[in-house]
Amino acid sequence: MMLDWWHIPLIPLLFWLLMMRWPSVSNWIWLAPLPGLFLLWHGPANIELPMLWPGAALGIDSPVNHYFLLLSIVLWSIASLFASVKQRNDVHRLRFWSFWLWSMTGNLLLVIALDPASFYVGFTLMSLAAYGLVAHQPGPLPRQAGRLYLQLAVLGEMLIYAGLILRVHETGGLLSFSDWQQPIGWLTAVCLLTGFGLKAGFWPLHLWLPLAHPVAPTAASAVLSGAMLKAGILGIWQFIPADTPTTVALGPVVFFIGLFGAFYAVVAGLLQQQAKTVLAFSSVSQMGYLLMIIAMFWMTGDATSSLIILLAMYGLHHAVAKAALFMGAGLASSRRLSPWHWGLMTLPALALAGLPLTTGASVKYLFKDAVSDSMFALSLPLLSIGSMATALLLIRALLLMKQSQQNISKNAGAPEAVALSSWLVLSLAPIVIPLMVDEFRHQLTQTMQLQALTGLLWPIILATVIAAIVSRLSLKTSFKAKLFAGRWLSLRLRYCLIHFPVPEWVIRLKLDGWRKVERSINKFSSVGTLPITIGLTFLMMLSWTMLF
Amino acid sequence: MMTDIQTILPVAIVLSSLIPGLLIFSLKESQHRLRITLNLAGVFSKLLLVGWMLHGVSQGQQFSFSITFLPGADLILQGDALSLQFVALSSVLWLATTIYAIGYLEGSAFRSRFFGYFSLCVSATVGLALAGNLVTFLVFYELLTLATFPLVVHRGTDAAIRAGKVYLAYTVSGGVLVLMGVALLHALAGTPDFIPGGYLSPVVDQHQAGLTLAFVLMVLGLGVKAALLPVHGWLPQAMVAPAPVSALLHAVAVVKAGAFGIIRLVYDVYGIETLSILQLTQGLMILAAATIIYGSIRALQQTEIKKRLAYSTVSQVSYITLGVAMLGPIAAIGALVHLVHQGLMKITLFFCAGNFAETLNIHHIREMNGLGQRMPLTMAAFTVGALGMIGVPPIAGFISKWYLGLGALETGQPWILWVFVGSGLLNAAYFLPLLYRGWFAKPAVEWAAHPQARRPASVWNETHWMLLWPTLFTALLAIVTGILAGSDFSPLAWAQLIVAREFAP
Amino acid sequence: MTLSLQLFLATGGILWLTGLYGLWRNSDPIRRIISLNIMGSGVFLVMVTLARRETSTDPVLHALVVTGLVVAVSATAFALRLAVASQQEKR
Amino acid sequence: MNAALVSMVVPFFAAMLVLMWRPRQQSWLVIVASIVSLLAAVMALLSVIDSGPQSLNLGGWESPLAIRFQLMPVNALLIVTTAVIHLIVVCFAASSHHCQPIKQAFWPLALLLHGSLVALWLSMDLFNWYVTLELLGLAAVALVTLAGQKALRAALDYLLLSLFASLTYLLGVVMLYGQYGTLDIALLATLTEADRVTQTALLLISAGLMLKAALWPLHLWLPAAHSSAPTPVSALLSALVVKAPLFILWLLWSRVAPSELAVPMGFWLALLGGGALLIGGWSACRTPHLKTLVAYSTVAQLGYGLLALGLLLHWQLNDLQAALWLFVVAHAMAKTSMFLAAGEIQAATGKKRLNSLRGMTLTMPVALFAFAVAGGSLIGLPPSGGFIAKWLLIQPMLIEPAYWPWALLVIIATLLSAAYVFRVVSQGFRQSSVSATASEHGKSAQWLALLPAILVWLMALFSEPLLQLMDVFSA
Repeated sequence: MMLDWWHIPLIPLLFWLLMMRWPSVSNWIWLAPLPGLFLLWHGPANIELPMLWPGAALGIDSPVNHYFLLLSIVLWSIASLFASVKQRNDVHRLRFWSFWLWSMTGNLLLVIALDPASFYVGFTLMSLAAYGLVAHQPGPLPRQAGRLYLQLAVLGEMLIYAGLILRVHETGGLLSFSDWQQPIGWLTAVCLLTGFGLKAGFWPLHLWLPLAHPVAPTAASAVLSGAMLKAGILGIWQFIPADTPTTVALGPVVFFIGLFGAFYAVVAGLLQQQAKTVLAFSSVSQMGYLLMIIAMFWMTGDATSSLIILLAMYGLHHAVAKAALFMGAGLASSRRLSPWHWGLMTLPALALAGLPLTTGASVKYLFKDAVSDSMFALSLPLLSIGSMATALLLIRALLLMKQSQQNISKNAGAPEAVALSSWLVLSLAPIVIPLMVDEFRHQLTQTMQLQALTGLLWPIILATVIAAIVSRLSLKTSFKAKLFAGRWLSLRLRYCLIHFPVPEWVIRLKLDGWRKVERSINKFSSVGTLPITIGLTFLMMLSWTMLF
Repeated sequence: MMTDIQTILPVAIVLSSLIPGLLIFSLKESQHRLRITLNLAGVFSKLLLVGWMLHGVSQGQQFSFSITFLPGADLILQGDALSLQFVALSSVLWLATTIYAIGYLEGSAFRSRFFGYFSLCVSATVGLALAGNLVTFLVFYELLTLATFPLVVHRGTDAAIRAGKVYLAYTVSGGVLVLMGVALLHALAGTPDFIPGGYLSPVVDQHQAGLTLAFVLMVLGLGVKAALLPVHGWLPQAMVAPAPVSALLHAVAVVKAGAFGIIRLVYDVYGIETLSILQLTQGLMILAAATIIYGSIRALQQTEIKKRLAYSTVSQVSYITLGVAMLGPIAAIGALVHLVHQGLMKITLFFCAGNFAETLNIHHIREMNGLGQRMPLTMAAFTVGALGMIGVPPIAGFISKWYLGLGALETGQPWILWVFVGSGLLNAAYFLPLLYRGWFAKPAVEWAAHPQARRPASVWNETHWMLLWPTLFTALLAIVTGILAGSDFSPLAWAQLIVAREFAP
Repeated sequence: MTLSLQLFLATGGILWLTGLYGLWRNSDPIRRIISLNIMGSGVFLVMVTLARRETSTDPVLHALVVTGLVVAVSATAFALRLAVASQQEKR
Repeated sequence: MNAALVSMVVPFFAAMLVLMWRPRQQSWLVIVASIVSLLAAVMALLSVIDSGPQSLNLGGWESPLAIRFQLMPVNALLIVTTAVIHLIVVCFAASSHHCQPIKQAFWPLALLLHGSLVALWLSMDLFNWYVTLELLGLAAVALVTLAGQKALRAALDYLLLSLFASLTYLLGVVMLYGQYGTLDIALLATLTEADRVTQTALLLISAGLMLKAALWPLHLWLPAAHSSAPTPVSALLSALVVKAPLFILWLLWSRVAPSELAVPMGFWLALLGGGALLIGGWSACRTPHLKTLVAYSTVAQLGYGLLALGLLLHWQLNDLQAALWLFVVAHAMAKTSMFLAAGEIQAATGKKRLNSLRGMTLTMPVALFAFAVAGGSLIGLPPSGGFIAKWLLIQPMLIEPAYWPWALLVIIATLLSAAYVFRVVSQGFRQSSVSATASEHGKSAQWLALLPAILVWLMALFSEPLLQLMDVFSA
């Protein structure tokens, strides 16, 4: 049997069906995304599926979706393995795995989609099913987080729907990403950017992210942050064409949104008390960088540009590092970790901060190149400060994780082997990947030069120093409530919708007053039938004689 | 030989439900085996005949039957692509509903009466779909009112009778308006057969006022059944009817009759050309758009499952009207395909609501907590229906929304796109909480502790199989028609065929 | 038409109107029946008068009057019987 | 023509026979006589279709003096309708055990009624109509009194008003005779002029006829009389007797009256018809009693007839007479069915009130169904006879924008009739507190009640020949 593109989304569904019959299949779900690796390797031709919705076509046509597919497969597979341990004793594990698999299906489908409709199908499936992951755990916090997530996801869906329809109309009904290079309208672009942005979670569309990540099961946080946020970025990249009047004009605005978001999220994150929330804010910050890349790409629009590679690399880098951190945070909050575990934990964190020899260093280097080539060269110093900020934020996260160890009972034991090994794989990935992927390898040699090394290292060192000083002062803040304005907004929205005043038209005949009159008329006419009738006859004749 | 069949087939399709219906009336309550046999015989023979006709029409054959009736207006039954879209929908859903109803009403009183009227109702619907001119349409339109009334008041409680009266007040008034409209059109232009492109363009200059009035009358009259804004009030009230009736009313028979009438009126009586001269559709569009939003908001405020579904119908059926009023081919595809898709999704939802009510006596939304554990399959079907209504791909509703949205842009009415967006948001707002309750919320009582609701041994026994299977069947259809929309046998393909014929130059 | 004939006609009309008034004002069944008979007499008087209009008496009208009388008598008889019965019921 | 005469004479003869001979199997004799009369009527209708209108001068006298009978498509149709309804009512009376106590007196009176109706349809002569109207009135009142003590008051009112109406009519006839010297319709039609005397005479005649036909606002006697009468009698009265004056009114105004008088009069008649539709319908919606409701519905439905007649005169549109007579025939059928069903239900429950209908779909399904089906025709739901008539009525209204207000009247009237019909039907679907079961008793009577209702819906299938019949006439 030859594997083909259309098998990729079907295999998780098959697993789902099997699991419904034999629940123990859930231990093997980590296998479900793996056939995709074979396809990546093998690279069969893209296919069209006219039987399906309008324009359906699947395949891979650029490095971006190539690497995004890779990262999705890796993350989903490892996270599944991790979750298969963590959810083993969950009462609702069937529900969890169902949503998990649906989400996975959607994610894989959207990455290999070559047409907007298929992308939208996958995207929606993923977004909505992910709700089941966010709101999986019982209690009011997951419920609230889930509600906000869902409200924004649906809003995003609808904006994407509008943008999609507008775009299809603009392109004269063409239904393939490769045909979508015509100019885009302002409205379309804004719809799509906002719609996907709500999923990608960059500032200011990140509202749901810091709420959702802490309450979701660890594995879910990992895929949410690692794979699903990237889907939003991929959407923006696929749907909005570069180098058109609109995008060139939008570029600077978007760039500065990304830039501001990258810093804002750090500040907000530093004020948090929970490791996973801090990590979530770190994701928000990182999404800002991805947005900057896209903005730069919009303004050049060069199909062979290194920005495409950068985007792919940055996605891959952030995905594995952040997933590793989330899993680590999950482990830290439930099991006792030994020092070498902590050592392993710092690796992805440092990678995110741009440690040499890791993916982080490579992408940072690439990024600096790209910025210095563009009109934003002035903001170059900011990037190093950004690196420092990231480092600071991750140190905070690690400290909070460490803190959470105190609440764990002595007999909690060491992490389970399977969970640990899956985490291990991801944690080491930032070092391993540069050796395996050509684009990284190329950068690796450059980053090892002295100037580059110091440029990469000083932010990390400075951050450590600052952290050491500040950790003496305890940061108790009342910012928390304000930062979670999202929760308040979502509740308010719900209230407004339910109490929206809408009139209901009901016609009611009020006959009570009339009834009395009616009764007397009836009585009068039944008693006086004869006189009335005769009188009327006479009157009628008389009046007719007059009238004619 | 072939010509004979082409004459008889339309009549046979109507009779295949009418005759069993009449026979069922004469049965005693105790003869339930015979009754079921008759019912199923009717269902399957209808499906067979419809399949035959579908094949014939796709080959370009003409099916027509007529007898003289009024001066200048014969009774005509004919099968064209548009009528078959509706006929096929009603026949397939009749199958599901019949089985469902047999399970639902098992052991209750008045079953002969119920199934008799049920079959009559389907006959009227099919007749209405096959009607070849306005007068024939009117005949079946009124018969439909008559046949559905006993179903609405079936339970005979005070609430049911009240609802029945409200239903009648609306539908009979609507019927009178339609009658007046038809009579007015007859007076102005006679009553020829429906033809693509309409037949009124020759008289449009002479009778501007008359044609305008007739259009307003007809739309208001048809709007009653299609639950357009000022005249939608009967629909939420009619919820007291048994679940299969609500399902049939909302998905196939009544509301669709109204929507189908509007489609016929716009495409085959007035024609796009005439309507754009008269400039009548702008008002209809605004009305439909207002209904979509209004229905959604009202749905949000309901606390009973069936009421919420009812208002959702108010909103969703207007998608069809809106698509028709846009007067563009792509929008028309959207409208026609939504006729089917909304039917599949809404019938699923009503079946589910019926299952909840029948199995666990759950009527209120707040009682739905944790239903997913006790009735996972029904809840899954409910989820499919609800998501489809929101327009979530790849369920059928998305396909309709896709074409409707594109149609709105194509006809230069971009504001309508925002109506769909708003409606989608509201749909989500009123459906998703139900899904949350079903799948995530903690049940008020542990199902295991509930005497009547104890979880059965197998998932497949969560409720009576006759209630479960039709639900799953329609839910599956809703998914399949969405996923395989591009295939040759999908409602979408058929809608494209109709539009190709209607909009042919 | 001579003056006396017109007088007769007028008398017939007045009788008819008198009967009408009686029927309108009286509530006793017997009185109502009598009023009806007065009305009838008025009509018959008009008929008989009209028959005298031409030089030769019009036999048709006479025939009609006779028929009318028969009808009137039988109707009156029936009415009286009914009136009595309904009076009995009241008691 | 001879067939029509047979149809008239047979009931008279049978009435005599029943009175004199008092055979044991009276009901069979009556039924056989009715069947014979019906067959003769059908033959008469066929002969009219074949060879056109026919007339007969009784006793061989020549035109001005003769009593002339004429057979036209319209009255042939009415004769057939009369015979059909009479046959059904008679069969109902024979099979319903509730009619047992009244049968002795019912048979001869019903036959008399039948005979005099046919005579009236056939007559073309003002005085002959007077005589037949009197006969009809007396027979009708006598039939009402069969209900016993409770109906006497209503019967007396009916009788006195009927006599008063006859005298008013007679005065008008005499004035016409005084003016033109003839009583024959065809001759009068050639002579009449629009002078004061003619006008007064016509108004007197119309007033009398309207009273007898219970046309609004002179309808007050009807609900009391029709609802208190025994069931088969109510059916006969509502279905047939009130139509007779309408027939005369139509011939008088459309043939005899000069158009200067007819056009304005038509407007007033149409207005009165509208009043009947609205107020009769309203009263039917409000009354708490079943049979009274049906009686008020007659008042309302006669409004359609009057409306059609009025507009026919006002617009001088001969097409409308098809509407008029189809209304009459459809209403006759439907009303028979309604009264028989209502009467049977009332007799079974022993209560007059509407709410005694609870649970009737289980206990007396056929009767309720008959009521509903007949009601459908009254409302004008397609494809029933009532619908066709209404369709023909509204067609001319819709052609001219100036006529559209009349259509509004029809809309309201339709809604009112739907309201009162479904008021009854929905009661039947109400759950009964008493757990009753279907009674086999009186099944045949219920089916007989359904028969005319089905006939009126079948009329729609034969609308083409019916309309042709009307066209033949107007040509």
